[in-house]
Amino acid sequence: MIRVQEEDFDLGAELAALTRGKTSVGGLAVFVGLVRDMAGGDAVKAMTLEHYPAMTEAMLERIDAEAKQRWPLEDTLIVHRVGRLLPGEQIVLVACTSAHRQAAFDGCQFLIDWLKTKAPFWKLEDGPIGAKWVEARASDDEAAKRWKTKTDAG
Amino acid sequence: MIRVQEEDFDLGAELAALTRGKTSVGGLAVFVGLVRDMAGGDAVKAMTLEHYPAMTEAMLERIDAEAKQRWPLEDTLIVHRVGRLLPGEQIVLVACTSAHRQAAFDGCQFLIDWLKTKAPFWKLEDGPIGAKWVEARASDDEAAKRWKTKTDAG
Amino acid sequence: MKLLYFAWLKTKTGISEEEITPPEDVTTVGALLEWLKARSPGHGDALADLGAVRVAVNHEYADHKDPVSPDDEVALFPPVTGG
Amino acid sequence: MKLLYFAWLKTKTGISEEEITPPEDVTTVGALLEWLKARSPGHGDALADLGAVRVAVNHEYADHKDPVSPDDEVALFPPVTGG
Repeated sequence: MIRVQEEDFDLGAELAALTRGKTSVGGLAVFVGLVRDMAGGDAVKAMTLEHYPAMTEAMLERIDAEAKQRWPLEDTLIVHRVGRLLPGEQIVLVACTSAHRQAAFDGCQFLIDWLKTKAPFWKLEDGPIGAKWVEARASDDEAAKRWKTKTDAG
Repeated sequence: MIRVQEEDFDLGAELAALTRGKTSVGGLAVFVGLVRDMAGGDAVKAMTLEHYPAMTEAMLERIDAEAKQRWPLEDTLIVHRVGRLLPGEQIVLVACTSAHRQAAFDGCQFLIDWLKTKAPFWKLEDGPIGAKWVEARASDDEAAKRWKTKTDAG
Repeated sequence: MKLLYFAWLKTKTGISEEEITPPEDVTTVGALLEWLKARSPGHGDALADLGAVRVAVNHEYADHKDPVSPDDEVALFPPVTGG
Repeated sequence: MKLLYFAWLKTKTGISEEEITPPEDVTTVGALLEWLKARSPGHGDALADLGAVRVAVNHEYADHKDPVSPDDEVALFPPVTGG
């Protein structure tokens, strides 16, 4: 399931819903991204997440479908927040359940790596000298590359 | 922090405690292992986890310290249950927080891989033909091997 | 053709969305970007470094050689930074 | 010397914990295991395949060539299966 929302999410409730009554699940892997109070040496007062709603939904659905095709996952969950967030707040949740631990881990890493390089979200950081659009990081491109397959169009 | 206990744990509360007020944390990676209703084609009615308390604590402390030495982790958490568990119940929780996503993921995978091959827990499965001690899996040894360093004594 | 601008492309052009009618010979993403540069000083500024601009046509990432047509929704934005 | 048995080593020996006094020439894990085999039919059964037995001396994994002494706590168990 994918969801984009302004409001915060209840991590415990989201994860409980993923595994409740699913006795075929042996492992749950989860990643939560949070707003840090520092970025590149500068204090961050707040962060505003903008997105391109129609494309976000299309891309997240595709990323999700790709993960389910590559690994034997029981369920997946992507929740991404938009709007203004303060340091310490949750930005994104990705979670995978599977009969097997490695599939859950790989699916989870794949989802967040691809989301970070493909889903149309942009972060505006409110720092000491005003608001600044966050620049994409080469390390995120590198992380996404390890999931590249020969048939992967981009 | 490490904990071994018979009672279930509240996943949401455990994770909230790891990140609450920690605005230097950018990522939280989590793995939860659950009791499956099937193992090797046989139905599992229940699972009993036995351990060697004094050594369990020593090994988990060491695994935890090793993770913190290898990656820039803010915090780690290992909670492992013992006693009788039913399908769908939580067995183990490992979680890492870090400023950076990859460190959180790597630390989390390392913790569960090493725990599975080094911490003295044993599973007794209650199946269709009675109770059976679970055999160690070669895939777990392989998973642990990728974290081996030249200076690693074992 | 519907144009959308996000992040600093929106800030620099001062536009989040506009309806445009490019000349008939503008049939590719690359040609569209070149034509847009001259539309206003803001457009020129936003599109000065095309290496920093990503393009989506109808919600799909597109290259400069990909086609565009009058009914398309074309979005211009910097490399994404979500997650 | 304190001996502890876990999982199927406990089931097969029928013992979870025992105090033993091996002969003075039993100074290594390997010698201890060989000596234990003859202690009872249950011990013989449990220790028939030493490749399936892991040993910890004072809560540390130990090899067959590692030393043991009278004050040690020695645990015998199968490869671990937690997590």
